Amino acid sequence: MARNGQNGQGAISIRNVTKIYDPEGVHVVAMQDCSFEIAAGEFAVIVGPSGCGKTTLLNAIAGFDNITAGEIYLDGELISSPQKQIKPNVDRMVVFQNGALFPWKTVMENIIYGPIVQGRMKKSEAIQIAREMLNQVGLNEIESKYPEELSSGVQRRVEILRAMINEPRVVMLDEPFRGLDAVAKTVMHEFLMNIYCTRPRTMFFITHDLDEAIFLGNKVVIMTTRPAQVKKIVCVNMPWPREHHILGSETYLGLKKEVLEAVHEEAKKAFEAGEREMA
Amino acid sequence: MAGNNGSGALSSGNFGEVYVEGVTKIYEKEDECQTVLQDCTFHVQRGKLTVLMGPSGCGKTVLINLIAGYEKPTSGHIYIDDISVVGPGRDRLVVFQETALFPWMTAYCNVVFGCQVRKVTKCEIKERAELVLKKVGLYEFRDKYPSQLSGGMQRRAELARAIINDPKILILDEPFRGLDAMTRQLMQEFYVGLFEEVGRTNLFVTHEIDEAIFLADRLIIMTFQPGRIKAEIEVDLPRPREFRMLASPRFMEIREQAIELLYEEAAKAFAAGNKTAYDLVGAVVARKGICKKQA
Amino acid sequence: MKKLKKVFNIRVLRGIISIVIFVGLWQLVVFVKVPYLKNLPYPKEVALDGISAAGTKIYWLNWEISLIRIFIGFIAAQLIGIPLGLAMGVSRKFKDFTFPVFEILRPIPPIAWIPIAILFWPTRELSIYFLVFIGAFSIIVINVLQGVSNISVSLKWAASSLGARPKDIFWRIMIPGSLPSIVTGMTVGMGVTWNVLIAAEMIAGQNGLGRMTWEAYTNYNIPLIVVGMVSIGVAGYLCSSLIRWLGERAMPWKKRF
Amino acid sequence: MNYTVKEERVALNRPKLRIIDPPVFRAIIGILVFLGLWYLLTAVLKLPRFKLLPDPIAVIKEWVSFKPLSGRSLFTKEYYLDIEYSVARTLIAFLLATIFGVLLGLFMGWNRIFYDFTFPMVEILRPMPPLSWIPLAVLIFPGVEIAVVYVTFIAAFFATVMNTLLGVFSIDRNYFLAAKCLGSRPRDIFFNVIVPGSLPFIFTGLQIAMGLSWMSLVAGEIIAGQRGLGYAIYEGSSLYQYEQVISYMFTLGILGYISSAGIRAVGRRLMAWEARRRGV
Repeated sequence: MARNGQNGQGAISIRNVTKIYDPEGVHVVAMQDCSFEIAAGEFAVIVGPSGCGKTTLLNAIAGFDNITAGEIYLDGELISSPQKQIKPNVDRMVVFQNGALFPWKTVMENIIYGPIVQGRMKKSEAIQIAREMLNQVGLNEIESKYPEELSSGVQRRVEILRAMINEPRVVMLDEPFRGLDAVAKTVMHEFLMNIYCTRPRTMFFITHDLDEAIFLGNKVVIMTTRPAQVKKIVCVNMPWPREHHILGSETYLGLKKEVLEAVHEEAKKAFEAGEREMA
Repeated sequence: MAGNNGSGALSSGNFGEVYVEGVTKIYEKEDECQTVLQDCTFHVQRGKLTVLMGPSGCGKTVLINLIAGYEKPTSGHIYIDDISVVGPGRDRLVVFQETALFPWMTAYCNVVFGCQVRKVTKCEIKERAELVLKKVGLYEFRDKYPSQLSGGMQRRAELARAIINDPKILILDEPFRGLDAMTRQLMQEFYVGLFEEVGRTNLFVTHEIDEAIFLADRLIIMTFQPGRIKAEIEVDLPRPREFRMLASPRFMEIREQAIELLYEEAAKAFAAGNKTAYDLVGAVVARKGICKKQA
Repeated sequence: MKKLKKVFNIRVLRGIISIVIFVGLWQLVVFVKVPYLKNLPYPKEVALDGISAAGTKIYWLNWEISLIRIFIGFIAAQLIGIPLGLAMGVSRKFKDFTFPVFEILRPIPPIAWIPIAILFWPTRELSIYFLVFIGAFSIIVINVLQGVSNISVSLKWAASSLGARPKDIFWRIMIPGSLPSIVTGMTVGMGVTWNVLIAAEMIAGQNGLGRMTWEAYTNYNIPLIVVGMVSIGVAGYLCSSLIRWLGERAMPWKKRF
Repeated sequence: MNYTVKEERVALNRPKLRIIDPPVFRAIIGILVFLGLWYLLTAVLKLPRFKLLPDPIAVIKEWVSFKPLSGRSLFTKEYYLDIEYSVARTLIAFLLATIFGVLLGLFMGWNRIFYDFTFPMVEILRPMPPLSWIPLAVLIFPGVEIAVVYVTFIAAFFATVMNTLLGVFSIDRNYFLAAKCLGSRPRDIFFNVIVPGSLPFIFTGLQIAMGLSWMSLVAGEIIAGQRGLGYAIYEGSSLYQYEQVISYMFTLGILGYISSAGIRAVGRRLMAWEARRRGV
């Protein structure tokens, strides 16, 4: 059911990745021998206990940080290994956990920043495209506002647009909807689904919210607690675009039960390990 | 997660109930009046866990401050049992958003603060504090400062600080906000276990729909600007609650019902040109689609 | 071996190189006679003068005198400033009455008080204490005031619903809650205080580190001027470190693990 | 009950119409009490030591007199000449300190290696109080004018550098990562992230720097100056013109206040996003 992205690009292959943090001699194994595949244009959702190394994996793919062992490939090209690390670039776009819209730039300036520094578009051209995108999602009146004047839900949507305008091969979102309330969250899901259907890209989506994971994903990857490995991969075979009434369906509840059991077990382990560590 | 010894000593079993009757709260700011709460009436039943839910900024916290006695309603009355609320008191303890642990006191000192200022004898304090700290699983961490505790531990310390005083009513204002979803789930289970054991009157405020349904005996849904009571839902999930219920059909049914109510409000706010309406643009669209399907 | 590697990592090395470069530049600047800067003494001269000065009793006496002045003026400022700031923070009315007067006097640079201080106080020593006091006073008041008003209202509410009386709230919430800003105020105040003391000693003093530097100037003894400056720098640094150390001890909750 | 509750009630029951707001009223009372006390102590009670000080009325008389005893009042050319000298010195020193301090701070924050090399030097020179430079500055530089400006500069410089550096370090790491993701070169990051991101701290630093430069200026003028407000204060005191001394002290206070208000205003203009957040 995976929809193919632009030219079928954006397949990620994670092979035996290990990451060890070693600041001042404290040996922390964040990930050990972690492998899985994300097909081109697939919506992959990564869930797992906090501090399990999901963000570590994201950093490695994005090129912010290196890995201790293993390889990561993007469309067959090696992008990360202990020997080689391809720098962050526009083909892998990240939407950050706490939001990283530049507060000193207006919404419009934020969105057109990418194409302009890359020298890919003229300013007027970029503005026109950005306007179209804003219009399409019903946010046309906010282009001259500063991010901090907007509610966090709108900030998030602008940030996703800022990423999409660069036409990346992979979009990585690190718990983008954390802290939003139920209604705002459903709006965000609707928005993201709209974006994904009109501009299909490979999605790498980290979350803690299981409803969100199953509702949005083609593939839910459940990670174990530290050191992170793949515990289970659950495929969600429900047609796109999805609507909220599927939340009550038999298939959905079955999937949720499956994911819930697996995640809860890991969360408990992580919690107990954390408690032991503090003592 | 915590020891299960001596639950009887945790409480004298003297619990209260809250009546909120026609409460309105208006803030005046430089010739501008803002109605935060309008004619709120509801009842927090004795020995039940009542959850107050509404979108962020709907005046839930103000309502809590009124019940706790930190602020006065512009009109209307609040009664605890039969006594009108005039100021803060030890019969209603509040666990605050984020955390209101005193950062300069250790976990132990925080927990015993209330007893100390009331001049309870030293050995009684010690005995009770040990019991409560063990109960919440913080006995080994009693000499740590709040900044040295993890988020989950801070919340438990705060719970301990409240229950050691055996309040008639325990009020929790989004106590698990800011925790990540996994820890949050575990804290909810811990908290609900604590409630089921003692059966104290609890008023729990949250904007998280899953949290609300998972915990509640009774769910009160508030509207947005001005805050009003929109609906009350009886949550008939069996007790003791456990996490598997999150995937039960009944849970999803109540969830759908609650979201329906919230959407209705969102659409109204959007139609009224509300400030935060941008968040709701999609909500209305999404709703229309779903209604079509159901019809 | 590993430990040694940790201490002498690249960044420490750069720091050492940086200081070597600094001394080298200084040497070079004097050696090639850069305009103006050619009047500087060579680093070696300064070092030698410093060593010989450190052998004299009078040098250490100057240290003692300056330190005593700093401590008297500074402590007086804290003793008066902290309660004043607390009172302003706790009582809205008191703040309304006093703050405007304070705001009128605050922008006057402390050193501009010199003539008035000399006129008013019967001895030179007292007027120097007074100037040091002025230097630290307004900063501590402002910081305490800020500290008190930054205490989260939910802490006060939490305390009051746990049964605390106003007295308990003052002693157990307001005081520890404003401690971080008190320490900040003291650290900043200490910097200003040394500045003021040096000026006061140069203008009105008969001894002390500032005066020592000034006399070196009147005798055209440039190496000794630099020795004086370095001594003042070290003294100021020691005082600030002392306050930071005290602050850490007084606020164990700020330390993480 | 406790006072937090009472305060709340006071705020709520405030009647709407009032000629003077109570805080303003109290402020006026406070200032009047201060002046009254000053007058009482110096002119009426004539307490020992206090009687040496001029009373407020004498000060104001001297300040607005057409023929002042000291030759310096609101209506004399001398007064404005003094102001002009002091303001010019402060302004030059402050601008130089801003240019060099901000640039140095930004580069130190931008480039790790540059930081490692320069920071120790800054740390060696920084603890020396600016005023301790006076003798050296007077001897090294030709003419007192440069020496006074230099001392004023030093005071402002380190405060600016340190705050700028703090500002760069305060920028959330995510902004750098996001900028890299969007395809920025280091130069783009410098202009689009580092500069705007550290502006709030830079302006805090400039405010502090302004206060310090006025202080150093006065000391510099007293010790080494010819002309200027500080010099006039010292001269006034040696001629026993204490009324003039006090009027000059207040003049300095007013100038200090105006200059920091000016910096705040510029800051607000440059940081529109901050102001909008506060809802101004």
